[in-house]
Amino acid sequence: MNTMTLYVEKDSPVHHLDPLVKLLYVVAAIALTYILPEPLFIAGVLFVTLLLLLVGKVFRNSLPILTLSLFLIFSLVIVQGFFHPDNVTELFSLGPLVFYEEGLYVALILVLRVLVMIGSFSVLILTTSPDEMVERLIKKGMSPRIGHVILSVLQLIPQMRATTSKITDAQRSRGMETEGSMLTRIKAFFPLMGPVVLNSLNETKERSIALEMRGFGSSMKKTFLNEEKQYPYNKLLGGIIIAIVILGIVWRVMA
Amino acid sequence: MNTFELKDVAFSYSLDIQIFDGLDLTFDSRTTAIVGQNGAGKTTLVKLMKGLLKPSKGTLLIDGDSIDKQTAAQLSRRVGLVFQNPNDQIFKTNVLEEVMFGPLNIGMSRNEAEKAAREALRKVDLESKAEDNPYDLSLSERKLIALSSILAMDTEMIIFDEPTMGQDFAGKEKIKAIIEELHTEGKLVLCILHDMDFAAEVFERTVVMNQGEIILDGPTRDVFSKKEVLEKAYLEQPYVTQIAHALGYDESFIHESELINFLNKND
Amino acid sequence: MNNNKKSMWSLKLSTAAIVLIPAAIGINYIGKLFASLLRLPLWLDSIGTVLAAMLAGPVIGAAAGIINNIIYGITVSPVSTVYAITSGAIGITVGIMAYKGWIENVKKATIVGLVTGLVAAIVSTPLNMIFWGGQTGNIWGDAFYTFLISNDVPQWLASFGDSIVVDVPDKVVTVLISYFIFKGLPKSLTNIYRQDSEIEEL
Amino acid sequence: MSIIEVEQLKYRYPDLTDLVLDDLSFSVEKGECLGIVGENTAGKSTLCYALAGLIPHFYKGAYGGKVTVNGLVVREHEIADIVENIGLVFENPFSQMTGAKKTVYEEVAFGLENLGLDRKEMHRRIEQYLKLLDVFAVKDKNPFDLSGGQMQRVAIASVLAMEPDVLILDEPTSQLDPQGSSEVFEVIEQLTEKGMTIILVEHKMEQIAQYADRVLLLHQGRQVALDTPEKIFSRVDLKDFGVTPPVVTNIAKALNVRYPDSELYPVTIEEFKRLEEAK
Repeated sequence: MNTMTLYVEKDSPVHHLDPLVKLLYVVAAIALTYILPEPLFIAGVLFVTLLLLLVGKVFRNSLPILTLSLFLIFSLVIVQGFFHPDNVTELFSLGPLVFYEEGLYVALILVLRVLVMIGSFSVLILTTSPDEMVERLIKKGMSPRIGHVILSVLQLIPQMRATTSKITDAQRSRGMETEGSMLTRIKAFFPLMGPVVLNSLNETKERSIALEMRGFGSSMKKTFLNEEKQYPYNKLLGGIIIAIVILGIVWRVMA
Repeated sequence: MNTFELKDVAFSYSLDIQIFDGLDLTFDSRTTAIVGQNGAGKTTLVKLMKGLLKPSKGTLLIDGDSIDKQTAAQLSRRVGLVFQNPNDQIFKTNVLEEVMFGPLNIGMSRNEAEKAAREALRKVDLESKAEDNPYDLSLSERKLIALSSILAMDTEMIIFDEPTMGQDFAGKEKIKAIIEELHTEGKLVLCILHDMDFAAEVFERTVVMNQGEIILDGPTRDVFSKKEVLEKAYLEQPYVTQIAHALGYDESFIHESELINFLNKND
Repeated sequence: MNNNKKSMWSLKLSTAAIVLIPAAIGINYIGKLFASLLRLPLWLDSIGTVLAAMLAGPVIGAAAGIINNIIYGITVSPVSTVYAITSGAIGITVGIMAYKGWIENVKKATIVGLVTGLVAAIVSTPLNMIFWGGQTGNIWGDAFYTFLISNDVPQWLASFGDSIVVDVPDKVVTVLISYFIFKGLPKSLTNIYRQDSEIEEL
Repeated sequence: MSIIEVEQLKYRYPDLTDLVLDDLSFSVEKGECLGIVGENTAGKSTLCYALAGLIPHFYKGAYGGKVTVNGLVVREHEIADIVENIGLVFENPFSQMTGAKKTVYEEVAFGLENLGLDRKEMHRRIEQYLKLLDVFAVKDKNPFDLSGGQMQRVAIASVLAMEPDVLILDEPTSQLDPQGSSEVFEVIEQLTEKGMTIILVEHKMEQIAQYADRVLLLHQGRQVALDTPEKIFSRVDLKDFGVTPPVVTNIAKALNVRYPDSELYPVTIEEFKRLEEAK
């Protein structure tokens, strides 16, 4: 079944890392791009991130994620290059519009940051199954109820998406048009959305009854079916990441 | 409408699984039940008839005229389809408005639509709940609301998908009465059913489907006498028929009264 | 709403309220899906968050908003994780205003929509400044940003303008749609999310 | 002592004006199968909720009287404490899946994790009940990929794995196709044979006649009668309560096939045959 995750099941060293270490890497990588806002340095972080994607055998899978942000990247270069307040040094001009070096520099940093953000997130989400991630977070103290919420969303959305075609069919059978003028299309929104909302709220009632009857409201300490996975080099890797961040801060303060 | 014909119809959802391949079937003024296991293709069949799906091959004809070019919305004036799950369509906050949605869509004035809606609600005996919120009613009542929302559109043909599921005795009696009334009004009635007893009791003709093919088609009595074929399609005979068998009679009974009369005579 | 409610900030959440969160996120998702299928010019991707806030208060509203963006981040686009804070703020705003009686009629609901849009813009602006130099990546918003910047408006103000253009119309329509749906919900459904009711003796 | 004792139970949903349960008093013995019948508004599901503690803990409203399950007064204990005494399965299999588990095996584990069982015991119970419900073969499948009948059996397994003493089945087959229904009824038959205490709400009177030791007839929240299936289905006023007897009982009435020296008619084909032949 489609459970709506980007996780790619493969056997790689990155896959075997502790989800929390990968999460720490995401935070550290993004933080570093702010601690040392130099294009060359950020490019270095990006290089490491790309390396991780390659080692994790998921580089190809990260490209579709990147394309979603292409417009943002494009827009950053255009807007900053032409209009950044600090712009002085002209690079080239398009008719009345002038493209500046300062703006390009700002855009370069921004774009590299976006790439690091998307890249490091991709490392995390492409190589970690949501179940593993949530189970790990719960063991580190996250509320099991929140964990339940996250996991159930991943299953419920595909289920809800499946009902949308039934709803569309039912309303079209009653003569509703989904094509035509803007007004026609706006008018179609309620008949389509109404059943989705009512259905899912009604279902929350039934599902909460079912959960209650399975002891979901119990204040007893929960146990887990799956044994805790052991992660090698956990502390070491976590330590290295933190050390690099501290080193970055020290460098920044000293320089 | 006198006939609804499917000629040499083929359809598949994906390349590897063919649902229909050269299906020929004609519906006429006889009330017709379609029975068969899940996955037999019953719902796909009625979606094709409603224009919600388009066949990859073959034609559909109403009174001999092809309807291949018509959309579901256009067909909604002529063919009504009551879906199995009322929750997939109900979106208004009051029952009357919900039932008026279809009639308004096909161009009735508000007055006409309200009249049609109230009349349809009267038929399902829920006129008193016209101002209620549909979600304050039970699922079985909502099913009847969905049914009346199609009745109100006054189509020449009406198709029901599992109308009796979840209904108690009173609900089934209402549906039976509606089907008989539609029939006397000269409308085409077609009904997908899991409930063999209801099929046996109410319908003149029964079609048995199995894996996209029609394995039995004829007067209801004849169809339900074919125990072996039914078993192949994982279907049971109606209770009356089973009781008759258990008592050692091979004749085919589909109504309680028939069996009672027969046993009385035999005594 | 009624005043006999216990604090709207109660953290002891009923099972029904917890189960409301995934439903809300699903509704967000489907709203966005239908809006794009019908080619409507708005996102309409926070109807669920707004409804959850109206039904179960600011805590559930905020949780639905935040988790929504985290889920969107791990399933579609990492960039949207950044706006988890904005979505959370939307849930809190609607939750508080609903509790204070601001979803009684269309007029008031419109104001809730305006305030929500404003809050969303206020929260988003620093995020946009930090992460994308003040832009949003939305074509209309960024065009407006460019217009303001080239007229020597300070960057942060231009960025705020960018967010306003993006957020306010969408949130007004979203809150109004949610309001109409909320008003139509039967009591048998709305009362299970309340944390307050007592058992009456018979 | 009886396993379930209901004393003068009254209940009204919040914001509604009419009593949904009006002065019910009855008890259920260990190992018994109690059928509950009545029309759609009779209060059958509400009664199930009250037995399982969902009323008054999940649904608040107005409550009176007392329900005791296994010596536990339902009102005084939280639902989480009651679930090891009484389990509930209802009509929609889909909404009974937690939605957070990716395999049938883990789905059954959900309740056991909440009970805080140790891993060994969990595995034991999961395997036992998946096998009992004949869904062991699909243990690695996603619950949402199952057929309705399989999904409902997983729901039953999930509840049974918590090893309650009483199982409530509220119209467990009304949303299933004939094959799915018969799968579920095969399981119910097995459970009754094993001596499980079962409360069964059902519209198919043939099934009630087959499995129930006693039948509770409800009408508009009130208890009309509690008696053997033969006594209930032989009543002349049954139709007034929106209930029709099994087809075979109708035929028996028409043909006057009765138990000797009584006003009672048979409710199963086997009994009908026996009496008919004896005549």
